[in-house]
Amino acid sequence: MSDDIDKEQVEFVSLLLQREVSEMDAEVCEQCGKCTSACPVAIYMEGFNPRRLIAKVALGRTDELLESDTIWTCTSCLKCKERCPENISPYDVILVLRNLAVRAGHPYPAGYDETIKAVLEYGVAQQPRMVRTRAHERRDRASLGLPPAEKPRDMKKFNEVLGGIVRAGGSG
Amino acid sequence: MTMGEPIVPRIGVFVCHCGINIGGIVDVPSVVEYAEKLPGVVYAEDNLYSCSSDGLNKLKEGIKQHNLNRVVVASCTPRTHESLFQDACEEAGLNKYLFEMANIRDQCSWVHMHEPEAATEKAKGLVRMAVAKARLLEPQEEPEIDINPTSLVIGGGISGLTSALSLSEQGFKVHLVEKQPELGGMLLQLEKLFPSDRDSMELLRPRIDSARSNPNIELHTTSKVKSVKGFIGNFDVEIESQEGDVKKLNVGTIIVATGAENLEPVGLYGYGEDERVITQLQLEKMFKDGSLEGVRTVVMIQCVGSRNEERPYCSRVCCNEAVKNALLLLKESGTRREVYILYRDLQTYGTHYSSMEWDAKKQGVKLIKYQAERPPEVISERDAVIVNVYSPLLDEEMSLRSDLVVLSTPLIPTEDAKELSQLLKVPLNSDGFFMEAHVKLRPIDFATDGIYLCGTAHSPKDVSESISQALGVASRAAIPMARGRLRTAAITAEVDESKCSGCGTCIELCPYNAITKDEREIARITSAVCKGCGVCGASCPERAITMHHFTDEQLGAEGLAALGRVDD
Amino acid sequence: MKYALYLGCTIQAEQFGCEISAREVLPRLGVELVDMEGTSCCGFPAFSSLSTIGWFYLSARNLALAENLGLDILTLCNGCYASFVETKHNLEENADLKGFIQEKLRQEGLEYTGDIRVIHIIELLHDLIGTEKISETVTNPLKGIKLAAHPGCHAIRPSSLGRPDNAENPQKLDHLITALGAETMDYPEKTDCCGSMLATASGTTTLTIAAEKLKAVEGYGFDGLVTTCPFCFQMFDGRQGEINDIIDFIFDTDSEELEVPIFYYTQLLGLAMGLKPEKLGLELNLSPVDALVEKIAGGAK
Amino acid sequence: MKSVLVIGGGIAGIQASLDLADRGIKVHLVEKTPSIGGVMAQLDKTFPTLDCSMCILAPKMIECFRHPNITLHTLSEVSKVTGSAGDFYVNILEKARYVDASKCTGCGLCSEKCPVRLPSEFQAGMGTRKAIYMPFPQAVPLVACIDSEHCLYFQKGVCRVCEKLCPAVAIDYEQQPREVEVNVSSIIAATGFETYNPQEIGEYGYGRYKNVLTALEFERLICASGPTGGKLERPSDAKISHRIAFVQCVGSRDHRVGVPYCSSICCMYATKEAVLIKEHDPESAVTVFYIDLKVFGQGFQDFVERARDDWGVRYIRGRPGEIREHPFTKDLTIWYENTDTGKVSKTEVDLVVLCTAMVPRPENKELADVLGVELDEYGFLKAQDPLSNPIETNIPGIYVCGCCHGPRDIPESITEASGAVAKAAELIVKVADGGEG
Repeated sequence: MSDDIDKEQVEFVSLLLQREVSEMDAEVCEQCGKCTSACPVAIYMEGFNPRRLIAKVALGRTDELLESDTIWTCTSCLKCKERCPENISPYDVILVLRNLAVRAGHPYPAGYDETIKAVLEYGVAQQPRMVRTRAHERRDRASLGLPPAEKPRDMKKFNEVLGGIVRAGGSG
Repeated sequence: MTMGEPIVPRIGVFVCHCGINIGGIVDVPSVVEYAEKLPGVVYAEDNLYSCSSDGLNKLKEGIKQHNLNRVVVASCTPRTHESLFQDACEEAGLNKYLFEMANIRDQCSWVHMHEPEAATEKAKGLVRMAVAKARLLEPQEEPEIDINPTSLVIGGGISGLTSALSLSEQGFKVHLVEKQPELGGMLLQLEKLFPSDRDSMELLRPRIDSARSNPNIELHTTSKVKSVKGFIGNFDVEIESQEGDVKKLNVGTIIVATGAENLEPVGLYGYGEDERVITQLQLEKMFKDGSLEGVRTVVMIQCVGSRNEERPYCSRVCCNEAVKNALLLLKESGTRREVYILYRDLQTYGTHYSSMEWDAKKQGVKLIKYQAERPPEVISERDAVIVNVYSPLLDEEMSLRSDLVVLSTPLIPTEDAKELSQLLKVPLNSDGFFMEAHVKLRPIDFATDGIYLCGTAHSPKDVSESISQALGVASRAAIPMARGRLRTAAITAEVDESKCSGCGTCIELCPYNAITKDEREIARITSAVCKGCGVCGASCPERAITMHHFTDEQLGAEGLAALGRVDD
Repeated sequence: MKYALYLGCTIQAEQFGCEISAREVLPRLGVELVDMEGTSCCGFPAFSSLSTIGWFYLSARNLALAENLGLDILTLCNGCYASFVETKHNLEENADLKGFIQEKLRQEGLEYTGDIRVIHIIELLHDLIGTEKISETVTNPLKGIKLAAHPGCHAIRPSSLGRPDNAENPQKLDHLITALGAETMDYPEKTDCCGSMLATASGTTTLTIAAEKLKAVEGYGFDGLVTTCPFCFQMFDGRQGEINDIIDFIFDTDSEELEVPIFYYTQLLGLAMGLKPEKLGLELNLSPVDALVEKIAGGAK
Repeated sequence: MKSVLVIGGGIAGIQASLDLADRGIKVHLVEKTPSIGGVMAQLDKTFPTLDCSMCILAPKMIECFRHPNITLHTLSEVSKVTGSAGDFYVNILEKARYVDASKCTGCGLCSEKCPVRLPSEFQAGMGTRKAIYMPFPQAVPLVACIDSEHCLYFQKGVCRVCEKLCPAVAIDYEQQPREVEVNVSSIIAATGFETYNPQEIGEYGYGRYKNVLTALEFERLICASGPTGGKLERPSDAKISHRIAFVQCVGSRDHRVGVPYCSSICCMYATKEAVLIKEHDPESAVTVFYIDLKVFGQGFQDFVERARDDWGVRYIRGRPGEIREHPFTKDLTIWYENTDTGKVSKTEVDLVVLCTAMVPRPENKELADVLGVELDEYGFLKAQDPLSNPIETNIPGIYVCGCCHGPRDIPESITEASGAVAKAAELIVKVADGGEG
């Protein structure tokens, strides 16, 4: 662990993830299929099946899931969390598994890294950009009379604090 | 045959719509019109529901107003409604055997749903036949018999004990017969009872003690029923003990509580070859002897030998038994244990078993569904028993290394069930368990009056359900015994002494052995035992036996009416 | 009615139509919008996937900034709204997590207590302002126009944490539409997702999900679709062209291109108030809105 | 000899009353609604034998009505209970029926002309009744009753059409409720259950989509004495339904809404209703969506196999995630995952039947207070010891049977009713020979 990672923060992050894993309640799942049948992604992507994911978590086979790319193709529509009769939330399980996958150094879609870098550097996921109108004219915040975009006052402090947390989480 | 001048028949015909069950297909008004013109019929009407209190009132008023001496109701099946209409006739002062039913629903409108005209013609035909028979009906008197307020309970398990105790508390004398030396039945083999892990002896001990000390209960252990003769209120029973001495008893009612046995799954999943493959009952024994150290991983397999071709029924208790034992395995051990249950459909029904399943899952019991067409495969290896199973829910072939494989086997009928059913002349169903009178509304009575049924002899069930059924029969059996007297049906056979040649054919064939020879070698029928099945009447070479209410003349008239001949 | 206005990355960086129309119409309904200084990304969906605590930190700091102004925080985006509500909930549930985040925020000179209400734009318009008040400001009712309401996933789910509208039968956006004189109708796909969060993982599936909804909306004879969330707007409006590029692949039949006008609710509210389209950023909508805007704005003359 | 009080006139209460009366013990049978019969009276057929429910129930109801040992109190409730086992004093509040039972012949003329039309409880809201009505043709007692909350005379002092029409001059608007006190040896509670209202499960659209029914509503639809005479005319456009789906575990096995337990009988009544549809129309497409088929009872497994193999009912393991209604055609689309194959698909049907949970009656709370009996965690009346003493309660001399203490089917309810009678008879004998007073 390189020195600029704060031990205490790493400790804290794993404690939190442990707690969330224990609160997954995957073991009480009745395998009824309500989550998968309401999931917009399961219809189009063969491999994505929230019910089977929960079945594997209940059997303790989480490492297998961390390596697979299925945990990254959830569209966060929360229908599974809303409708599960046992109050299990495949969505929250997926978020925790994503965090664990990142800590374990497994590959994940590049898009997330770009966003994290941008936020660390500019405080926002996207810098204000030029947009075009229907008539293909170019506009930006200024030309539209909008106030300049906001970002954290002390970017250096912000980067330092957020960077520490992210590194403790084992990514970035 | 009653003498005196022949009575002029004044028949009333009541045709039922049964909502649209009949009226929707058969043109009921035209049947009424047709019935009015039949010889002997003086009144006919139709109504929406004859079985409703309004319909019955119309029937009674009809009898009084038109002083009918015969009644025909054309409606549904006599099986459920004949006694209802007969009682109504009796209330209107008409002997209830001067009544005939024509089934124009099950045997007409329901089966000819798509040919209304033909159905209407057939309905008229059925009414014509009923009227033809009604013209020749004669009043019958129902014999009254005394009921001996003593009961025989066969089987000393939890069911037999519970019904015997309740009957004795209600003041009746009970003979409790048990073929084993001690009472308790299957519960003796169980350690803990679901859903609340109660110790089985805690349930049995008080019942056995009070049975032994109860003055009203006479125990006959290591004894079997040798023979049963007679009828409700007056059964002559012989009890034979192991040593061979025979006791004669007379009892008013009999309760079958002979329980069930557990299937030995020989040849299934390696049972019998590998001693690490056991049944749930053997697991119960291992809990009792505490011989489960070192057992880390246990795989249970459900529906072993049940819900298949040979035994198509679900044995109801094995899933809950498995879940209970799985919970005990996890709670009992100090070491981390893994328990898998391989199931097809988990039968954890009702409030108590659903929460037991929930606890088991919370404690970490792993449920794996398998499909009947791809059962698990058990392979014995030196230091583990491998169970391969295809899980459709994961679409994966799983391989489990286990220290113990526990097979959940069904409850099956006891081997002496067949013998007892012949002794008591009560039927067994296709699964080999005793068959009740009506699965829905008379679940604990037999069709034969005076004989009742409870516990796993009826079908697999758990302890609390057996206790409920045992208490149930304690009430059912108490009814005739509390009343002390009972009127039995008058549809019985009678021998014409002048014609009987004493050949004994009828005695041979009577399924209820209701016929004996008197000193003059003439056959004599005890009407209380006779069920009116008609076997003797049909088989008598001398035509010496007449069936009351189904005499040859009556059936002859009905037959001719069927062919369209209506003249007297 | 004074709120700290939190725009969030998507609106601030590219969804200017949303911001322009909100700034134009809300004051006309008596709402004072106070711009917040020093805001940052709310952390959804990147941080929630990769670093949960980073996500809570980012959301908490924006809440702290609003607390600093002594105001409740108004969000125009479903994603930000969900982030703030989830963060508040998690910090309330887990005391040592709250302590950890508060200590981090102090390093940035910010104080977070959690004593703040997170207001969603639908909640503001329907519950706090109310449809009667909105109808009073309508001078140019959208007569004869049938619009499909799309509240968006995080505006209605999960109900366990409390959301502005019902999860299975959301009606508030519909009431807001009818308050403008337009017609609306329940359609089965109303609670379906726009698929935008899938963009990072699978381009085609995200477009397929959006296409299915637009095709259904067009099929039911709606004149257009209304949403309040920039993510959904971006998918349906901004990427409708991309959807049409691969329309035959999505529906594997040669079906016509989709032409569904997409609006922010606040844009339509502006038109109904008689404001000019240019004042509502309507020229920025990439979906074919001209005919409809003409019809509505025409009515204003 | 003391009599016994039976609360609840469903099949359990009827069986208990007949067992008691047949052995010479006097019975007071208290029924809340205008007629005895309970939920069983609303059924078309029963599983697994497909007996016509009313045909096997009506004879027992009439036996209850005509039995000299049974006193029937309808439109009545137990208002107060004092005393103890062997010697209870019970106040029965008999609400006014506004029709003189001794005169009314059950001819039904009053209902024909009554201008007020209301949803019929007996028809589970699928059909209608009038303000003066008889719940169903085989009602026992077959006496009309006036629903004073909706009768125009009681509400606005107008109309009185029924009074003018009644040939038997049986209408009596001045009839007053009366309180009757009876002294009984023991009390048998047989108050039954209620079906769960699945409106809160928004994804299934009950209450919003016209063609989504509960199983009890469907039972009335397919019954020959139902509002459509048994024709499967779906509520939205009366079109005959050929594609019908059953959804199991609606409200049951649910820790989010409804109840966490399995209601035991839904897989069977779904199979029965599916077979009834196939009897009506062999070409129809019937699907049952389940998780664990509950086939534990006598003849159940065989019944399901016949439904699947002989009748062609389709069974799919998978709880549907969502039911959608097409805004114009009102046809329903069900999204489900066949969990045996992992494939997500949708199927379009004309009608969806939700097999809803069996839940305790809300009145159990009140009844428990009056009797002093405890309720279990779900709100059912609590048996003293569900394992070894499933029929007695925490109050000696008060017994429970049937669905008032948990989901069970008709044979189990009937068996427990007889069991309660055994206990009641034990108490009478014990008290008679000087046992504890």
